[in-house]
Amino acid sequence: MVTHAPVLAIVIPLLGAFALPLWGKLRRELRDLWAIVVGVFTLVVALVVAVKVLGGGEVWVYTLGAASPAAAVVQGGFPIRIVLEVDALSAFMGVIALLAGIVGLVYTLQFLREEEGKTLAMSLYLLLWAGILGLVYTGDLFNFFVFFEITSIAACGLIGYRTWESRPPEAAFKTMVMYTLGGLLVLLAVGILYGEYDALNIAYISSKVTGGLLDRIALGLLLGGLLMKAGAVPAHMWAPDAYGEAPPSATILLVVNTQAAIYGLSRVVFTLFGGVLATPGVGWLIAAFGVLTIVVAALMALVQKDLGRLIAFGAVSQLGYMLLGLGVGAASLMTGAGFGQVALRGGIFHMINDAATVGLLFLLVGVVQRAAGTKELSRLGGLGHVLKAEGGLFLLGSLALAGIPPLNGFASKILIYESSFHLSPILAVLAILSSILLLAVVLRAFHSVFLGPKPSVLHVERTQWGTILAMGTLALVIVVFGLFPGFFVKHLVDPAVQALWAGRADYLAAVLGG
Amino acid sequence: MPFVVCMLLIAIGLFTLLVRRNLIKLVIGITIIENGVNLFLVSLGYVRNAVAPIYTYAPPGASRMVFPTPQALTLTAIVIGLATTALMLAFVVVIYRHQGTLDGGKIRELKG
Amino acid sequence: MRRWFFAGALLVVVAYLIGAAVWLHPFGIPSSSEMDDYFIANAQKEVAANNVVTSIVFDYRGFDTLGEATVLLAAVVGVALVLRRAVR
Amino acid sequence: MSVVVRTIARIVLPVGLAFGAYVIMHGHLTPGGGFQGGAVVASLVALIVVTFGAERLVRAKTWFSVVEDLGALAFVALAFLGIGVTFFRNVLANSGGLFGASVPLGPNPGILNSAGTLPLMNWAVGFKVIAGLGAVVLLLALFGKGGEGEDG
Repeated sequence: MVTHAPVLAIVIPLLGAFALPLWGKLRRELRDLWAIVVGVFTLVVALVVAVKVLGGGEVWVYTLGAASPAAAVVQGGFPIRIVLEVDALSAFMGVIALLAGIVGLVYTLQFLREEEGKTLAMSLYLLLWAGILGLVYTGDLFNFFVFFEITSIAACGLIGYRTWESRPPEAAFKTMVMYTLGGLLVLLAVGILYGEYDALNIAYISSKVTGGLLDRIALGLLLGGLLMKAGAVPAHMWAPDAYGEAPPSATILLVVNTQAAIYGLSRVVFTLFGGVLATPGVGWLIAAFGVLTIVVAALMALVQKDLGRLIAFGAVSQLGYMLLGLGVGAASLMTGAGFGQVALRGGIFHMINDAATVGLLFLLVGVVQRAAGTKELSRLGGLGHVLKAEGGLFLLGSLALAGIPPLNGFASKILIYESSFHLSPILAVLAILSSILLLAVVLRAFHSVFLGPKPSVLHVERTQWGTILAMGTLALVIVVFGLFPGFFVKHLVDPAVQALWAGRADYLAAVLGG
Repeated sequence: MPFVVCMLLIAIGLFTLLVRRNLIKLVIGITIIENGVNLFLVSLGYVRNAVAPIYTYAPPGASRMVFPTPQALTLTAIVIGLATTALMLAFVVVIYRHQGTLDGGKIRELKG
Repeated sequence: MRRWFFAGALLVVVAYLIGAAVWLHPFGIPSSSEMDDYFIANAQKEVAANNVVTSIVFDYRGFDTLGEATVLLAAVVGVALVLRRAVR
Repeated sequence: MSVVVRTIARIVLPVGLAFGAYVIMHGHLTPGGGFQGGAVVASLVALIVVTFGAERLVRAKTWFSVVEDLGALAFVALAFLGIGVTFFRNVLANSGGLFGASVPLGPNPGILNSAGTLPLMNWAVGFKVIAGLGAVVLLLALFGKGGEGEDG
């Protein structure tokens, strides 16, 4: 079965989501058990993929429906079937999706309430998870679009989960419009590329692109669509609404979902058009979007009155750091300057740090809301008297979000500062200033939520063990990644960086042979 | 020329998104864009003087067949578009239930 | 002000799209065709189906169709979730 | 709805059902397939909702969701048939058994018993689409009529 691991990692959660409502109709305990079984199997299979690809340094090609998994091309040297192609970057994204997915699943099992439609929400959760895994594993452009839409629809269904309130459906509608528009731009670009080269495989198209006008138009459309999905600043309106209104267990996957869009962006820039991007213009464009996102989101976080939206703007701002890292890397790809590699390392390392940090904060927002019945900062206060451990975790998460040593946020941000300074000092200065601003914002939030006099009328619900377990895992990740960044950079991040920086030829050769 | 028409259809949809505030009309605008993209996709595969790519009772004289891949892709894209439209309409229904209006300008509770 | 900005952006995008449409191969004369030629030539032999489109939908690109079915299921689940109870 | 509409609907329903089944069954031979045939049948659900009222179909909602899940599971199971070779491998085609007849190359009248897993997948997807689209139409029609509130 090991030879089928990449496809099983996508199909097992899909199968789980299909069967989940049926189990739910029989017995609820069976349904929860089924979800756990599906989670464990997905974990095992995707870890097999990650270990083999990240450790062995090979690009794993799986051709669906062919006579053998490796037979990607037919007579004449072109692929006709859908090819899953897992290189180190895909495997790294798979690890992030696994971390977030498992933690969110553990949290979901206890956090959601039966009468609120837990079965349907869990089903959508598994679909979103499968969609993200498919998005990062696929090596086919149209298949990429299909998984893009799976994640969009599942994510929007989850955002509208609290349908009895007035704000979640609105947030979900807004998000849906942006996601769909982004998806249509991607589809249009896929259509243009198909019309030009009569192919849909990323590796094959990449070997054919000429960099002509049509290619540039397709690149522009892909960038636009993916930046819309990622929530970079001109198109960021949906992101805080979505993060703020979705149930917290889903938000952690929504964050990974935006990261998957950034993965798509890097795949497009470095692999699909990696051979013809002779100008650093695209890199500069992405870096500019990144800095804009960092600054605007940090400023917006300053004025928020709702804890969920405040953290959400913090999350959007973190996204800017990844874009900045990728952009600096892309801008220096052609010149081969060494700091480009550092920037990519920072950007990619920041993805997993962001998933852990922002995920932890959102899970805590959920706990706070459950405990105090509200998310508004003006009505919260003094929760530290009752929720001691949660307060500590929140402080940890806030400091990591703002990039304070020795936590993981610092380990990746310092790489981004350092390298973007080489490209243009103004980028680094803006990024550092926003980080300081963000520190002030999250500390103020911590102060107003957890400190202060003990509230008299507060019925605090005890936090369940499942949520504690989930949050503890993420806190462990934050501390360990912060204390030993060298180890993780070497074994997790560097293979992914090399896959982007110098791995294009391997990526093409894995499918096309030779 | 047909490609230009598809692109104009997409432009009309984008224009709808920009000038209309009614939520239903936003959904209609998205559907128009979707149809433009689907039309573009399926027209990519047209080959002059060719028949449909189906061998059952194919006309014996025809030498060429239209490209089948864009048709398959369009089929997938149509179903995906249908699914998004259904979900968006469900959101619109719920928003209307809560707010009593469909005017996008009036119901922006979530500003920022 | 805002309105003019959007109008300008729309014009740019439309010019972009029409540029793509004009630069693409002429309608009805595709520039390259190796993948589709392969499908037309081999679908009957490999899949044993007369309908080449169906053989692509369910065999050559079957995974897309699985994704499409998943999208439909996700939409149905999402609609059921959202329309569950409007006011609690 | 008036008597005229109801009478016409009663005539159209079986015809539409037969047409949908035909489109699904001959998906590998003629234009059509699971999605198209499923959409034809699902439009009949909309017809029933419009003519006879959605309240009549309240109990069908659960069945729709069960059938949809089963259809999706059957589709994945058919894809899993090929796991000995690769996922989605069409192992039944040209095997000589069920749907395993080979077809003559070039234009021909069509053999129903061909194309391997394709007809089976057409049926799975067909049922899935019928149930899925039917459920969407029904949910939207029932919304606010006291039919909601059921979990799952």
